[in-house]
Amino acid sequence: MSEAAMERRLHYLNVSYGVKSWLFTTDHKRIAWLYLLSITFFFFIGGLAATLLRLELLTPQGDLVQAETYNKLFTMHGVMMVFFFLIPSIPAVLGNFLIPMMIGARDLAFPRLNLLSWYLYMSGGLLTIGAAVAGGVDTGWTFYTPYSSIYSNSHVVLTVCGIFINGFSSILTGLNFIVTVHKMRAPGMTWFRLPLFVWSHYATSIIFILGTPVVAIALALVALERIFRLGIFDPALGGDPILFQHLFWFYSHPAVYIMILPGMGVVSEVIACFSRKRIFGYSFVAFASLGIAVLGFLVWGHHMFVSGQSIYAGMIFSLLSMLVAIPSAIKVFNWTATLYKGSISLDAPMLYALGFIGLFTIGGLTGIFLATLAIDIHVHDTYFIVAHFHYIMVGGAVMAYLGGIHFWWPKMTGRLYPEGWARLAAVTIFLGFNLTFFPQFVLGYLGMPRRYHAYPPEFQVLNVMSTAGASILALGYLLPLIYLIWSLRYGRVAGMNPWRATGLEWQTPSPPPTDNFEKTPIVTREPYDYARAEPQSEYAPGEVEHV
Amino acid sequence: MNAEKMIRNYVMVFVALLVLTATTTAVAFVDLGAPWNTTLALGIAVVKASLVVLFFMHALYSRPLTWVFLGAGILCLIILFTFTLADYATRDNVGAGPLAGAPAAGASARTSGTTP
Amino acid sequence: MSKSHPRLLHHFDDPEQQLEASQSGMWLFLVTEIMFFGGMFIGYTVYREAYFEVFAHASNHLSVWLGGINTAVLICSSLSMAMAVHSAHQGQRRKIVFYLLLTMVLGTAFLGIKFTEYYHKYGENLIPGLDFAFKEGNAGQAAIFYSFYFGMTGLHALHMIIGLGLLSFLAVQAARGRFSPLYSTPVEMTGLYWHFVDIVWIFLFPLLYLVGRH
Amino acid sequence: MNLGFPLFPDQASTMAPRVDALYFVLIGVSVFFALLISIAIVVFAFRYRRRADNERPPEITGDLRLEILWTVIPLGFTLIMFAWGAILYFDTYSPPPNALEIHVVAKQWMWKAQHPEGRSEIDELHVPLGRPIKLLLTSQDVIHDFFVPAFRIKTDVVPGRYMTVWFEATKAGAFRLFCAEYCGTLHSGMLGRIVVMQPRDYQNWLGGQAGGMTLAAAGARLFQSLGCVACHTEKDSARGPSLAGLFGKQVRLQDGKTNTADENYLRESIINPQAKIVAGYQPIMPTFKGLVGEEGILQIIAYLKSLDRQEGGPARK
Repeated sequence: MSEAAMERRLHYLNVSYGVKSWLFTTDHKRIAWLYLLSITFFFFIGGLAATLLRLELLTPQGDLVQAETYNKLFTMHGVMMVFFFLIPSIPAVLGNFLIPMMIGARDLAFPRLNLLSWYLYMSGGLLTIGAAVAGGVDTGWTFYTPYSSIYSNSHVVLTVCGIFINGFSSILTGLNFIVTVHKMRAPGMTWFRLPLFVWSHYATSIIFILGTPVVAIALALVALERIFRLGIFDPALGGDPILFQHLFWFYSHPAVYIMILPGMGVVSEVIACFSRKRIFGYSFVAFASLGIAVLGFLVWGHHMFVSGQSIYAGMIFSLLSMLVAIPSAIKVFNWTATLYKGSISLDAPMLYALGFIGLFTIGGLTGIFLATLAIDIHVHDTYFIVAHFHYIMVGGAVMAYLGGIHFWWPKMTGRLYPEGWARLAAVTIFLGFNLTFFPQFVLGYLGMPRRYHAYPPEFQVLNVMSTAGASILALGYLLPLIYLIWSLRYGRVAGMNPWRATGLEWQTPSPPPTDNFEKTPIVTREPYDYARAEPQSEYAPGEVEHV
Repeated sequence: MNAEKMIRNYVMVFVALLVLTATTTAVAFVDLGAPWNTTLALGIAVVKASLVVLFFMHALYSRPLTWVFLGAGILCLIILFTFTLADYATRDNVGAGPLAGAPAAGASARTSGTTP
Repeated sequence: MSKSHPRLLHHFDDPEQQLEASQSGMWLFLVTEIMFFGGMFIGYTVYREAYFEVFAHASNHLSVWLGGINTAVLICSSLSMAMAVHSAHQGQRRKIVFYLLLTMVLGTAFLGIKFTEYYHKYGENLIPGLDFAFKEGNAGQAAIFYSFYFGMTGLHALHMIIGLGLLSFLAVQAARGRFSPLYSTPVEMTGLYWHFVDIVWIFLFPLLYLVGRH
Repeated sequence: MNLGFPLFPDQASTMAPRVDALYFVLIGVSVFFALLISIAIVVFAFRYRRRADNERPPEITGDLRLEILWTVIPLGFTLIMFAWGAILYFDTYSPPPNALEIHVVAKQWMWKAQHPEGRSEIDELHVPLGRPIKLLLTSQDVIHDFFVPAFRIKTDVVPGRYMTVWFEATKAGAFRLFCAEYCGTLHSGMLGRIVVMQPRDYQNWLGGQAGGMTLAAAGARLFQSLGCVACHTEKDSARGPSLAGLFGKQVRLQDGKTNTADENYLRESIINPQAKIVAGYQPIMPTFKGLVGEEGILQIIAYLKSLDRQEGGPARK
């Protein structure tokens, strides 16, 4: 398919032009693009804050920034990355774009709500950035009371409003996904023919729906307490600060599964495609996603082992936290088993996926350290925890996000990215990441606490290694930004199915028409049946082989 | 289900709700020992709520999917309640009754106008 | 049901799918509301357990009469809402408008009673943060009770106001004959929302008003 | 080999070797699983690399035996870790009865420690070697966290209540104390030192502060000056309940519940007397909130505990 042919054929990008066609679109694919651009913007703001943090930690004394500014920087890094990048990234960009196509639908169930959720996301984000510009907030992304509600004199209420509004954006996305998967599957698309990408987003949406409102209330109570001097969490008036931690972590632990489950969905798709083999134990991987979402709600107390929570409650939460690690282990073993006797080609998405499995395994195993009560006493609120969740978030979620962007880039833009540069970027990110965060495990067990802008001199060498790694990682992240934008103009034209994958989204031209399919496909075969299907890489537009 | 039957159901549920409201208010003035008053009040509230859900919101004759969603919500609420209260019930000194450890700091001058 | 239904949206195949999607969407939204109010209920329950005596004294300041009447008003509004949905299914235009207006009147009555209660509390200096004065026990803990009282009933009243907004929009639509047996989804959805707000009050009334009344 | 910077913290308390043993077992098992997965990935990626474009890999859909295997083995391993961790956790937060009790008050960005013999110090804590030390911690403002890496102990210090943790130092010397819960601007400046001394040196150090009143004596003085003695006269006609020998006993309250008279109960009864009223007494005690600081309350509690140890204490009915 030549470039001119692609230009002449009508698809969702050239069907209309102009700002109004973007700002008032209800097409799930265009909304995915709106999210992609805004998420990249928030990611680089969070990344800027991270760079300043790492530079400050080069020296034991706090000499680059004052303590006050450092506290605002790590809070900004936390809030931006957690609420405005990690939680929405894969669901809002790849989920929005792909779920309707993967199940053979023309759009999500509630397109207008989908657009509203982007506007809520943007208004929440801009409000939070406004708070940062106005002076920032210095409570940490966890907003623990009574510091956040009484003693902090920074813009807590403004930031809390930003996050509160942003919460409704993820609630609406979750609601949209669940109803779409239940009600709008193409004929023949039974639950066990759904791609695992859809399963993981269904599990994520359960957490969106059940968890987000509780943190909205917790943060609203903090804002009320700050404005009207109430005593809800103020111990001097009889309030209990530990109650805030319960309400906060009730959502915020399932939120870390919101961040990782979509990544697992991307990895399942990429592993199957680039080893040309069915996923090993499809139903186990699918139910593992649901298992993680459900068990994720039972374990929040492991954030509070040393916080004054009762010893017995701590033991219950520790036991349940061990159980929640099992579904993740099942997934890792099934992915590895999928590689067995496959026909593996190490394209960039595959490099990201294999990197994900390695780093997520280390992240998951160190999670068991933290679920073990005695070890958590020593490592709670130290750099061991920082390393653990960065292995899951950056090693897992961000690697999977980049893998997914590369894997579906031809479908979203009709263009192929430069393979050589992409593989270089993936390797750079993998190496930079390990150099940044592995020393932090050692620092953590040595006892260096989190959120310290000055530290004892004996920790300096490990911190310098970590900062060196951070600079490589930052370089690694800039590469995709450059060559992906470059590929929009100069990338080779991708056909309908450049990777010869089996999903429904690869059975329609790329970039796809506004209604995704000429006529709704009828699904007759199991997912990922690479062995039998010989999917055509080239279709004459308009003629869809019954999958 | 024809129209008359539906309306009859509505009115019956309506009357039941009013009666239950009256009873829960009346019973509140009778001392039934510490835990029973609250349990009874909550029990009546649950009955009233299920009446509204089943008849007014047509949950009774709607698809099983509605029950799955409602069940998930209620189960998640129960998880929130049981684990949080489990912490408060067993906190600090064991055997000293519920919420022994909960802080009981007295009034403070910060609440403007409070007379200690 | 013919395929070319007047209100069928392009991404749905048939009206049943569209209706079921709206219903599932609404029920899911109500589940998020359950968790939204749930966060406040657990906070209130924890403190009520911890400071039962002070909460009982503080709760005795609330008038059971006004609370009881409000509950009855809300139950009547639930009935009239159910009738509105019922007549929307039947497509009887005048009845829909009548019942919608009746529900709005009852809703406004509820808010009226609510704000008179708030005004009484203002008179008795029982609003935390606004020269709060509480004699029969620990003022700090009583401030927590009243924070939750105003927080929960305030959030509930906000949901009532949103509900009244929806109802007025529907009343206008109904008057223009927009709803028919083929298409009455908005009325049904608003009905579900309204009944949910009533259920929240069904739990709020005993938990806030009937604390230790003996 | 000495790299010039440490890679592993000191082991300076009885708990440290036990926690480190669990840590190393966990590391061993984790390294095994991590290597198993990464080697498998590398080997499979190389061995089954795509040689021809139209290769047709066999259609393997799954294997129940393997699934059960890699569910049961991780479950077994994690449950063992849970049990072992829970035992150590329970020990860390259950101080032995004969422990030397030291009161610690955390305030925005400093630590204040008070020894029962009356000596108090700031951002430093001198303790004898080889003796269990029980810390009773509270905070005056936000949540802080008492963290001594060398002892492997950590506990949040929550305002409005007492937290307890204990340790027994096994190495003399000075060890770093951190605040591990974010508490504001100078959170990273809230450092301290735990100085472990031979018991003899500790006694000399204690005696060093001339004329220092013991905690209990300071408490007795406060008990008089605040007028507590007016009601708590230990006589039957007294308006306040008898306090001699009260610490640690069960107290029957007006609403029928019983409550252990521990530090939290005593502190609560001073700050908010209305909360728990002893059976048979009127709720007439005013609150002393604002009239006496955290240190004062600790002194009064120490005094009430000393009443308990006096054999010849006034006769109690």
